[in-house]
Amino acid sequence: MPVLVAACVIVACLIAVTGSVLPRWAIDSLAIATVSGVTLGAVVLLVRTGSDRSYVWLGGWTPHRGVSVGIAFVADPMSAALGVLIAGLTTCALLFSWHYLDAVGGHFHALMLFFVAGMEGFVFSADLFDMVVFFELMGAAAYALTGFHVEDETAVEGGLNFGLVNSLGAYLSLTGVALLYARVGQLGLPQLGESLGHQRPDALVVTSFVLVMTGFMVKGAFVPFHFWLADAHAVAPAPVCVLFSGVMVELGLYGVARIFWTVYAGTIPEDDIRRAFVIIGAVTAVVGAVMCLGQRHFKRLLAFSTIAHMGLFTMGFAVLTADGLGGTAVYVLGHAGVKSALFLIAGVLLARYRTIDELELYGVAREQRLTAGLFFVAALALAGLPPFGTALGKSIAEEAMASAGYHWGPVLFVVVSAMTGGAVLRFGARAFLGLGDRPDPEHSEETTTGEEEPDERLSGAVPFAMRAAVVVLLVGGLAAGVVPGIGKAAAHAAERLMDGTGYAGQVLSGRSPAPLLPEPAAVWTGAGVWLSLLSTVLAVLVAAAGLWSRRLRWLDAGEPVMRRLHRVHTGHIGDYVAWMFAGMAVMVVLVGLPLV
Amino acid sequence: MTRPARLIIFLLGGGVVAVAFVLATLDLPHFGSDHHPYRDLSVPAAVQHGTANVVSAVNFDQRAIDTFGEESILIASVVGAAALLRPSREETERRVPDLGRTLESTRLIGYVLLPITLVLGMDVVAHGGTTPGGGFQGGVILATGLHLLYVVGSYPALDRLRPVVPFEIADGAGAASFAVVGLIGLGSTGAFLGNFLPFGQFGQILSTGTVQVLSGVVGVEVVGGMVVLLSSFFEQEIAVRPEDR
Amino acid sequence: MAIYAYLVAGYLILIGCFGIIRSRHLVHAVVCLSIAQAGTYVLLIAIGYQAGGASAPVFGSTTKPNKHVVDPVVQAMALTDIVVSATVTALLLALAIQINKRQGTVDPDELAALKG
Amino acid sequence: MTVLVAVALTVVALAGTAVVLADAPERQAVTLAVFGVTLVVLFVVLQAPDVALSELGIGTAIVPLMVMLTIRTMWKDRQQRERREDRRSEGDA
Repeated sequence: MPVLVAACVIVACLIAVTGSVLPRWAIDSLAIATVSGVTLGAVVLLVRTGSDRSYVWLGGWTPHRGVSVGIAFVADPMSAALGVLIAGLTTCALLFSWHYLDAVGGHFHALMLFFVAGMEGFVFSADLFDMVVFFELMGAAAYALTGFHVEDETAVEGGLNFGLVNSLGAYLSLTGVALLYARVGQLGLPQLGESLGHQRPDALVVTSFVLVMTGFMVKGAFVPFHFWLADAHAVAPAPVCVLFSGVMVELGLYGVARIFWTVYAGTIPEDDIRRAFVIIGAVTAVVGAVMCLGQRHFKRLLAFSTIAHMGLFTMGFAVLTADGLGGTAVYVLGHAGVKSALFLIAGVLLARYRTIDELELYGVAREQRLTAGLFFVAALALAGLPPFGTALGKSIAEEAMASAGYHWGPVLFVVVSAMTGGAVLRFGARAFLGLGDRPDPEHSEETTTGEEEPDERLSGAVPFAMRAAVVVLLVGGLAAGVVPGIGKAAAHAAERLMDGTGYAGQVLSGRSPAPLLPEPAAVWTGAGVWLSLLSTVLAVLVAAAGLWSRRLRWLDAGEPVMRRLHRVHTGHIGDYVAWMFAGMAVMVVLVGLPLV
Repeated sequence: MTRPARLIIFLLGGGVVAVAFVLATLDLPHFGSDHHPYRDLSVPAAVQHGTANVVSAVNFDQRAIDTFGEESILIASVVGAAALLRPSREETERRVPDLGRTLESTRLIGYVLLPITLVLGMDVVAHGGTTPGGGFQGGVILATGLHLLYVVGSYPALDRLRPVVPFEIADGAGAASFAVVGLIGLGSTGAFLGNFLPFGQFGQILSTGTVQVLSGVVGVEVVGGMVVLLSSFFEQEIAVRPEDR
Repeated sequence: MAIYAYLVAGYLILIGCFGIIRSRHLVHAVVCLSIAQAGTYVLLIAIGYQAGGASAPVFGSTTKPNKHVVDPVVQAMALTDIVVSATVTALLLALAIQINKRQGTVDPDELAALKG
Repeated sequence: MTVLVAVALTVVALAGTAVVLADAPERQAVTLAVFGVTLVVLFVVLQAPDVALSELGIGTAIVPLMVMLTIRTMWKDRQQRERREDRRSEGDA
């Protein structure tokens, strides 16, 4: 596992130093070869780990009698799968940027590799402080990548908002780590879990929980920590957005889940966490979906759709069952493929037409037949078209919510995915088909328009590598739904992740893992398919309503709410920090008050 | 949002968080207490590896992966800052600046201090395993020393002494060698970043196995990184604005 | 005294954030962020302190290794943190320079490129 | 000893407040360096020489230097922008 990280860093250093003299194709091939190698390594790790765990103690500091001064890297099926996803998505992103982007002497590639190194390290590390370090590595590379188009005023501003809010989140996490350390004098996740387990959840436990989670909740764009995400996604180069939306944001949720189950599960009662995260997830999903409908800048629209989906993922996690988490994992896989494909199509449009503003692109992209086809497949899949991974994951998570007693859960899942899918479809119908009322681009000063410095100027045909990357991603999203046994594998992976005691026992004392439950419920069901089809149909209706909204007077009723919500998204860094503290206060109240 | 509204939201949120924090500190072991379980493990482990500076032992041996991550952050930021501060299309790269005259006495102090800092910095790097100091501290002192020349007002001198390219190479090579040392450890001890060198006599400069090696590598990287980082800022500061031509 | 050090650390974090909230200049905001981060070092070092004459965790030829020292682990963490802070500050300042170039202002109240 | 620690902590808190309340970033570069020095003293008092050494380099020298360079760059860029606008308005006239 550490070799995956080390390989990225070594090659990144090489590219950083020699980038100015190497020809472009050499940099591209070197970077792609490295990331494919890492992907392969992660696949091998995933296969070898199976449904077990593998672990190494770095520096050979293996524990004696359950204590160690070292740091362990642990792969269980969930983290190994995420490792594959990270490296695989990066491969597609780099493939896409083969003909794309002024690489500035290899800086772009070096930063991408550091980004991958940070994410891989974060996923495997079994030490709280070490996780924060890799979190910062992922951040540092990401801030620079976001502001990569320095000529674009929105890009640098988005990068700064992202950087400031995320670093502040990381420092607050560090504060929480320090508080925990002061109490138990340990930093490793298994050690922390063992020493915290069965302690009464007092003020220290709750405060450290909220502080540690703040960093990850900022990264995971939970409302009201989410503001940076739209700014950063809207301005980052398309291949970078692929990594942001496809996996980086989800790693925030992974951090929350991993740390809850390994460290806090023994002390903070599950009901407490379930209540807090179901509420936060639902709010995130609704805010994301509503904001998504109101966008005309396509990447910003996709960014809010990511926020909405993060809300759904959070709810799937929050039921705290193997089915819920496993369904979420499948959903994340499917979402990564589909959403990334959409971001890359946005990149193609931006390169071709120098804008991705919905109203300006009205009917302009008619000649892009093939791209349009790919776009609509991806948009419908985002709404939950079976048999994509999004549909399978969604239906498993819905079922888990319903059986946990949240009968409104499936309704929210259907509505939210229909709204985000509908917003994307509406964009496509305007841009590729020229459907709907002819819009007036001058209208509306409430939101960001889609004029942007393109990543690369493209005239003529869309290069093969770009389309290939889109197709590969879509196939990946489809595979997440149709590969036999994937739901079961995900449920097993979730079970491993949730077994904090087993984790500690295995990593610290070499005890063999607990046997898995025989037959998890995670498969396609009739109800799941029907609900997925329903959300797809609803999405088409939402899109139609958006296209011909001027004829639907009753839509105006929602206008004031929309406008107020838009006004909150100010792009002002001070506001973002203020909301962050408000969010922390809400967390303290949600988690802490019931325990008093 | 208006300024008062923002302030109110922050004060409400911050107030709740502050109360929680105060309650949490009341649950902590008191300041200056004897409750340090990790230390009780870490000190014997450092002594066993012959490292007299336990902080270095933690940084470069027991928790070396933290430092590896941190060095990667450093070089990633250096690359990032260089990318962000690259001269944009309309800016020409640079000119020789004329920063005016500096008082002779200031200059003298600078020239006297410079070699002292450089020697001090190298000493700090070299003895990281045995006395306070190590790669970061020494590297930072060295980088600071080089920039004393700027305070002295002689940017051209700094420029001559500090052609950026070797420092870029030092930066990259330092970070990469950290990983390579880790991989050698993997090859010879079976664990990434394993301490594969003999530990030697406690308290001696070459007694600490890989601690000293990694400390030196980090020293090289930090000097390189900090110098390149600062030079990106210097370049901006003296860049020719198009209208000035 | 028992918790004064922790409170100072918490105070630094909060005042840093307060500075960001009321900042009228992005460089000011970035500097305030580094103050907030300094709060984390103070917290770490305060946690590792041991009263009663515990020495620094560095043994020389005269001091024999013993466990009556302050906690080395938090010091290692603080070291890591300090380097991280410098680099992140550098990145943010670089972005601020570019914002100033493109928009001619660095007052968050006047920046308006991203809305809704 | 305890008194010394308490004084060092209080000075750090005051210096931090001064940095935050210094609204002009030019002055902040200086106050930030002073704040760095107070932290160095605190770390020495708390028996953390390693941390004090690196804070000495980074907190009192490198970061304030970067802040100063940033402000000077911004100032020059803004002057240039003003010159450009002046010229444009002269052209209009």
